[in-house]
Amino acid sequence: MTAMGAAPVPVIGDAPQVVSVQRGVALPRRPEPPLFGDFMRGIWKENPVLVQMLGMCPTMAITNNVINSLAMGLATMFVLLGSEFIVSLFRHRIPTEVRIASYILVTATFVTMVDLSLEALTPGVHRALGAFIALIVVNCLVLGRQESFAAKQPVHRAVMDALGTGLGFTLGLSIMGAIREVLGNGTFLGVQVMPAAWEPWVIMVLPPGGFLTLGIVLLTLSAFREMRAQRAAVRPGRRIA
Amino acid sequence: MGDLAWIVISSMLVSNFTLVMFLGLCPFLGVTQQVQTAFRLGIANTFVLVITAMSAWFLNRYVLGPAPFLRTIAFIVVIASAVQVVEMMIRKHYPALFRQLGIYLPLISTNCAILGLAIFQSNRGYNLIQGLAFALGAGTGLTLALSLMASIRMRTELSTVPSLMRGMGVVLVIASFLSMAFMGFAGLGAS
Amino acid sequence: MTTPALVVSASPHLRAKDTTPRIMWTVAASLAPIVLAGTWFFGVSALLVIAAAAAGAMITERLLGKSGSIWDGSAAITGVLLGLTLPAGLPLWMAMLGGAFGIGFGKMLFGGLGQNVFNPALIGRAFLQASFPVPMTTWPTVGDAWWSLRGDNFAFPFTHPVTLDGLTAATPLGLLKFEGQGTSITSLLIGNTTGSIGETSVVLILLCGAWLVWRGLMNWRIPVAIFATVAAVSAALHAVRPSAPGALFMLCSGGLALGSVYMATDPVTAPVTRNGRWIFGAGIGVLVVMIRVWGGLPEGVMYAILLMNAFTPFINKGTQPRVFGTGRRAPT
Amino acid sequence: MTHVHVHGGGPPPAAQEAATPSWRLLATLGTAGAVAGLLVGAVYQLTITRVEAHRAEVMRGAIAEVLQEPARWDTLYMEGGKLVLRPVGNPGKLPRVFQGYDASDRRIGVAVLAAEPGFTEMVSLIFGFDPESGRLLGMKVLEQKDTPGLGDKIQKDSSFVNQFARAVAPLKGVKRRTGSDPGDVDVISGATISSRAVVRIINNAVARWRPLLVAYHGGGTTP
Amino acid sequence: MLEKLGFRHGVHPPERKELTSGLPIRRMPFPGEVVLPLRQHAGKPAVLVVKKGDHVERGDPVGTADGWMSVPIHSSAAGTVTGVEWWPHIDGTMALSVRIAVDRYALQLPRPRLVPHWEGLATTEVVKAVQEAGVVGLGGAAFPTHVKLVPPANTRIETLLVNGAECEPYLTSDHRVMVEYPARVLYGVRVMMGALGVSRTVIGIERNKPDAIEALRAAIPTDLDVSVLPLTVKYPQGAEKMLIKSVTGVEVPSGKLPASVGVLVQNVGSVAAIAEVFETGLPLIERIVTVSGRGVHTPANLIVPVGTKLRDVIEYCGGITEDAGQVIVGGPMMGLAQANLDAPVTKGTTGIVVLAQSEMRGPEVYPCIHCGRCLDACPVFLNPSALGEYAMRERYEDMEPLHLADCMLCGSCSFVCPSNIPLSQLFSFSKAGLRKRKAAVA
Amino acid sequence: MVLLSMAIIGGVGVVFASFIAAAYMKLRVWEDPRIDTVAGMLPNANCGACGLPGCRAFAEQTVEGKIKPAQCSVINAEGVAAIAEYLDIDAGQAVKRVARLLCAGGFDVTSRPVEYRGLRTCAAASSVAGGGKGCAWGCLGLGDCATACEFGAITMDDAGLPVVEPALCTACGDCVTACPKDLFVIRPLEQHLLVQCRNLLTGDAVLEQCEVACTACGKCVQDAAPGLISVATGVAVIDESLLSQEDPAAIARCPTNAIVWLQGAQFVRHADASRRAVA
Ligand SMILES: Cc1cc2nc3c(=O)[nH]c(=O)nc-3n(C[C@H](O)[C@H](O)[C@H](O)COP(=O)(O)O)c2cc1C
Ligand SMILES: Cc1cc2nc3c(=O)[nH]c(=O)nc-3n(C[C@H](O)[C@H](O)[C@H](O)COP(=O)(O)O)c2cc1C
Ligand SMILES: Cc1cc2nc3c(=O)[nH]c(=O)nc-3n(C[C@H](O)[C@H](O)[C@H](O)COP(=O)(O)O)c2cc1C
Ligand SMILES: Cc1cc2nc3c(=O)[nH]c(=O)nc-3n(C[C@H](O)[C@H](O)[C@H](O)CO)c2cc1C
Ligand code: SF4
Ligand code: SF4
Ligand code: SF4
Ligand code: SF4
Ligand code: FES
Repeated sequence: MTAMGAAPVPVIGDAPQVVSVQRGVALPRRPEPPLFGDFMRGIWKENPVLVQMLGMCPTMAITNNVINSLAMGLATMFVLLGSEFIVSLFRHRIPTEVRIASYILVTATFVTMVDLSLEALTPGVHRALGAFIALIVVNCLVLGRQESFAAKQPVHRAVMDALGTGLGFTLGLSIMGAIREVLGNGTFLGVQVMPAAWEPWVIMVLPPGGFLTLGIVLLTLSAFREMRAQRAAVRPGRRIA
Repeated sequence: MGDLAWIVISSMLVSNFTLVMFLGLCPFLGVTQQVQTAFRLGIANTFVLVITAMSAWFLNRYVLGPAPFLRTIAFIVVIASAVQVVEMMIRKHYPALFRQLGIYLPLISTNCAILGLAIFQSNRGYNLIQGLAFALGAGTGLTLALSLMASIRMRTELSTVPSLMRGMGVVLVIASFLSMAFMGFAGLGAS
Repeated sequence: MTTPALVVSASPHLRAKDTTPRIMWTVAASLAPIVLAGTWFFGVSALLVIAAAAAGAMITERLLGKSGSIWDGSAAITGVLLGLTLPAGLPLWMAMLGGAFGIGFGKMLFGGLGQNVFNPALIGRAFLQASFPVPMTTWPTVGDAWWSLRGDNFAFPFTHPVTLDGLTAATPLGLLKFEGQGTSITSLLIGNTTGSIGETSVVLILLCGAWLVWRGLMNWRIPVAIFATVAAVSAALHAVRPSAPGALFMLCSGGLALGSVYMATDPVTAPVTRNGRWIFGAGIGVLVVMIRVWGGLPEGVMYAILLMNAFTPFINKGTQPRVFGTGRRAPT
Repeated sequence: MTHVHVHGGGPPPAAQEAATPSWRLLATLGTAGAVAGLLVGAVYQLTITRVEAHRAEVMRGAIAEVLQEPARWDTLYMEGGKLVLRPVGNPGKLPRVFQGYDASDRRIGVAVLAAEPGFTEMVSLIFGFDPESGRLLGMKVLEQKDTPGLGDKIQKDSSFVNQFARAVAPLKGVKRRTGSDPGDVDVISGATISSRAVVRIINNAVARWRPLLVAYHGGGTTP
Repeated sequence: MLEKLGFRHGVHPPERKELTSGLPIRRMPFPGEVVLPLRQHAGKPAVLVVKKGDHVERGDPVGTADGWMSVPIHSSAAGTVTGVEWWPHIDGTMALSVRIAVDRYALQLPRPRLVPHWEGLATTEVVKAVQEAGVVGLGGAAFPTHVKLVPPANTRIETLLVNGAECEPYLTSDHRVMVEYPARVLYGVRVMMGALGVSRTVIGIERNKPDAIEALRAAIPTDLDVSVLPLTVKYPQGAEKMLIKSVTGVEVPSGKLPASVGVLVQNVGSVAAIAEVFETGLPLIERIVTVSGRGVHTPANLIVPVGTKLRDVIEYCGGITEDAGQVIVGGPMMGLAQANLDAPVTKGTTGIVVLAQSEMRGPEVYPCIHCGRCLDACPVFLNPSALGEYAMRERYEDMEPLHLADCMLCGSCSFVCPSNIPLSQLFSFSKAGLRKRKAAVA
Repeated sequence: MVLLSMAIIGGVGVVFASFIAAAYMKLRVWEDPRIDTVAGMLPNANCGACGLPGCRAFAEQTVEGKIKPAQCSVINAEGVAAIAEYLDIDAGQAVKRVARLLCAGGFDVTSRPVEYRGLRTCAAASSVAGGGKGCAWGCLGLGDCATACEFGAITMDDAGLPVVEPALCTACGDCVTACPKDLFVIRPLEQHLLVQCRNLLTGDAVLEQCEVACTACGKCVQDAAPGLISVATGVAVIDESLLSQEDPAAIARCPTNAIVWLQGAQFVRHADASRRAVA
């Protein structure tokens, strides 16, 4: 292991591969998946927010309304796209010793570009996102995709992956943003959607509300999965007489 | 002195990096199964934060004066490289320490808390001492949050909850409760 | 001799009298005087709010809990205690939501009775406090007839309550913090001061607690540790800086009495070891004074207890009893 | 942990892999850095004018608001313990205030920037006041992170903000103003702390700048 | 001695000794069949020496000791061996047992034998006589007594502690022994003191047995340093380590034997059994058993031949009542519930308690509410609450550092637990599970 | 400005690249990177069935050539092939072994004279009067083994017996340790003869407890190759060293179906089915 080379990207959450390993179906040698698969995977099956739980900081910090979530999602997608493209393009040229430093450099360049452009184009949104634009550099998602995908795949696949993952990220953020904005403010995209007498749940736009919202979303999803799994198969396990 | 105390208290409790500012959440959610690991990660993180505070101060002071928009790039490259070099040094010269802390270094050399610290420190124009106080406060707060989370998760490990509740959902709800509890520190020292 | 239908089970084959439901229901019953006093001071509104919180808690327990778990009585305690920490004029829908949140997220999600890390009643309250801060800090005055209503209990679910400004007042702690005004200790002891329903009569709460301690159903170390630390720390502060409130005021004001006697003692969320309980109580005491004196908020009992709840697993590990025949403590 | 993709795993290294020559490391990072600098610099050049214009516009609007639409203003810098119009050193780093004039070039007051902790994080604001009488002209919160729905009322609640267009420093935050003390400011119920923070920030700034301003005007000439 | 005498923690279960404490010991008639498991004691089972069809006299060996940590088993009645079979044992397993059809017309007199006169014997010969008589601890654990008479190298026994605490509810067999045979107990003490070379003996008796205290005090010979110490009535006062703490104020170090603090503890019944060896020459073939509980018609203190089936003993006591729910061998705190009443009384059987259904623990179990009562009950200061949570999830390895090994399964914790958690049961199988896992790893 | 920023970032890059280069030259600790890759390709179940302390140890030994990929009992054939291909080595061979239950006494064929009241786990029940089951040796049916099996290979069937799915079983031995009655053994999948009973009672005594118990009647001893089976202890025992001589004929006359001829899983609709499969 090179010292920083294999910076393990913490894959957390109910990582699906663990389950497959437990069933003894170890690491299938998949055939080259179609490009469309690269794209779709990031959107649902390996959704960065809802499944892989990467890039949690922006997910919590800026999703108190939908606009910010969308903006952050798209900004991240742009950075992903740019940096996966570059990393994939130069994947055979970068010496391992400075691999991470180079990746970060690439990412940081795109981030700064986005940062500056946002400030010029939509100062309001830029202000709302604050430091978290700059923090895209260290979003575990970006580094993770570079390491585990772009560094090993040809350019066209890396691009599809970036698009899918970016879109998935945006989707996840927007779901959070929508829930938090509607409950916490009574509005959606700034438009009042709840009745005027609606008492907003301030907690939703506070820090605890961020954790709580994602918690509830994840619980709902796993309840859903559980239900489906139960319907699909008789689970092995203890039979309580 | 009062100023330094406020920086420490504020970054540790009032604006706890993890629970209030939302920085460094990936390790907070991902590496808190064991108290010992979480604690070590927190210590390693504090260590990197201190390196960061120094690097950021150095860069702001001597390099980035004419082009502050290069902050993000410069910070991150310098921090990442510095951590890499330090990690290799520890690995070579203090293998025991490396086994305890070093293995976490790559994991955190590039997380949000680190860069966040550098950016906030620059935005607020802290000098070196203030920056170090900020780093120590933030690091302690991070360690606290990580360890608390881990100890609570170890307790919930023992519970007989349905499998549905064993995923990350519960962890996030716990985080939410911790964050609620930390709201009690709001305004501490400000009034 | 015919062999009867024998049952085999593990030893010991005898057990002590107290059972968990019995403990829970006795504690719940001991809250009755406090509920009545609240009603006396704040009118039927108080009773309605408590009932709504209890209903929210118990319905949720019924829906999400194991069958029959509602009869163990813990949800009833949670509901009533939550109700006691609310302002009497709170819309009933909020009280009910708080109860449901406290039980649903604060307890059932962790696996139900005994497995929760945070005090469910306080989780419910913290949720309400953060969600609806204005209604949660709008305190009706004491003094009207006990059959009158306060505030806007009947606000339609999920809508704004309408508050009539003239009928609200600041709590003794709020008065002190934001207005620099004190309140007489006698009023605090009797309880005819503004505040949440159950944080009024210190004397009554202490009496009820003492009865439970005497029955052996409640731990006395935690409240004693809290009172002692709060008294010591605030007396010291007062000595250094006379503008800080004195020990007696600190002890008698706000939710300290109810919180120490009924909430910090929740066995589930407090440490299980004796030394742990001292530490836990002392921690709460220090945090309460810290938040009240230096913090932004006038009152910190709820946050102090929740914070120490978070430390409980740690404290438990650190205070394992010394095992017989060993010189030192068992390692964690 | 990481999902290892078997495809493209590459041939196994025979033995200890030879380290990449250092010039390659230097070249890689150096080139990458230069290219990155190029890109970022270019984007910066492209955007800077708009960004600066926008920043200036925001500042202009804020000053105009808190000085009640002055005709023009001067920027005064604090250098060497006193205020000067044209500093000797680099003005970029000096603390400053904005001296406003009305159409007939009379001084109407100064706008001052100030920041201190609020309920959670720093509250930064700008306010205008007349150094002679101490009367406030206006206040605008530029940045705050206090609780949405509560603390953020110091920025959004107009009845709170409007009080700062007439009160006289030193201010005092009170609940339900009754008397007619010109220094009294009604705090927002539910956000007492944030409100009081505003009051405190203004009082501190006034205390800091007022003597300097009085000295400046007393000693200097009014154009 | 500055330290307060007594041990900390412990519980107060209802005593219910009044059912039998006033009833004199009676001899039960011989049953039609006795079944003698070869495994009745701690250590190695005895080695079979009879075969089907053999005739045995009362007191003849059916099994001999298999080495040092073992004792022989003797026939408790004259009769014919009808088989050697796997037979239900009171511990719930099956054990290889010798079935003997009792000769209905035999006089049941033992073969005439030489009664060793202990005073002329060397210590080793006393020990040998005790082993050959098959004497084991009658306090419950059935630990071979001769092993205890030879203290481990580099330890010295200074005090002989006779355990007359009998802290288990219902049981009164030791009580009756002390009231009725004080001289025999003291003769046994004399033998042991001689064999061990100790100068001091303390007989510890719970205060709820004033007649026993009186009787023993009255019988103490002047030439021996023997004292009777009344003890607080508290469970488990009779547990070895607690008793030593109560009497000497010293805690036996964790994982060590009492000998490490210079003490040897022996149950009064065992002491009396040693006396019998040197009085009558008879091996251990019968013992005193309390039959009690609301589920049995006529409670009694009986001398029962070892090997008598539980069914026969209970039937002799009038059988069990309509509402009987559980038959327990031993006391209700540590005793074992029986599934099969064909299991025989063994040397370690102190009592048979038949509980009425109304007395039984209910089946409903609640989660641990962390009330801490178990911590305040555990006499060895463990944290049963934490141990129980690990045990429930089968995390035995995590229990080891919490001193699982020090748990003596006394059941105090389960007794007080308001949630009715079977803590001591959890610990008993956790110990087994841990042992097994360690073996699997090794 | 553009040039300045190129200079700054380029400069920073060069400076730190030289730091890293210097550090690499002085401080590098080399480790075969293939170990990481192989460790990543292993299932990371850390079950220990291979006899090594964990998957990483297995990876190290595989790279060093001390152990063959196929000796991991969890990984599937594709995974083995992948590792073998990656390292360009022989995949090796492993005898597939599975857990077998030495009891066939489900609820339907055994007696339960008393009620056990308490925790519903085998470990707990077995510590109380044998758990209330008539047969003191037999399976309690409370599924500790199913809980212990991390691979989900064990399902409790309708009769309360654990059924091991050979495809999922990795022979890790967790069930062997978990069963308080010691009823599991690890056997090669290709061993067909199995006596599904451990009850040492003989003759009619055993039939009172269980209908499918081994009565030690000795018929299988006569029908099998000499010495393969013996009933001296009260239950039929198969001599594993003579397994090459096993033959389905041995089970033909068993009066209780206690001895079976297995092909794949146990309890494929109970003993009858396996008998039929042979016939
Ligand atoms: C979740 C929460 C957020 C709060 N946010 C603020 C805030 O942003 N600004 C503030 O001054 N007080 C805030 N508070 C403090 C309380 O509202 C405090 O009681 C109030 O400032 C003083 O009450 P009063 O004005 O009704 O007397 C907050 C309290 C809570 C529980
Ligand atoms: C392995 C083992 C060895 C023992 N060795 C001795 C010994 O050498 N001397 C002795 O006096 N007691 C010895 N004992 C007996 C114990 O001290 C104790 O008296 C016996 O286990 C019965 O204890 P109980 O009835 O309290 O459960 C030993 C016990 C065990 C389990
Ligand atoms: C919880 C517990 C309670 C016990 N209670 C008694 C008792 O009341 N009387 C007694 O003689 N032995 C009791 N014992 C057994 C003693 O610890 C000890 O083994 C015995 O006195 C040694 O004497 P023995 O070898 O002659 O049986 C108890 C053991 C335990 C673990
Ligand atoms: C002395 C005592 C105090 C209690 N205090 C609380 C409390 O403050 N809040 C609460 O929700 N439940 C309380 N309970 C009930 C119960 O322990 C609580 O609901 C558990 O946290 C549920 O797992 C208490 C119970 C007892 C016996
Ligand atoms: S059974 Fe074990 S843990 Fe429970 S009280 Fe007795 S010694 Fe303590
Ligand atoms: S007595 Fe029971 S409920 Fe109380 S702490 Fe112990 S195990 Fe838990
Ligand atoms: S095989 Fe063993 S562990 Fe499995 S159910 Fe039967 S008794 Fe229990
Ligand atoms: S636990 Fe038993 S059944 Fe499961 S995989 Fe391991 S050996 Fe096979
Ligand atoms: S630490 Fe992963 S996004 Fe912040």
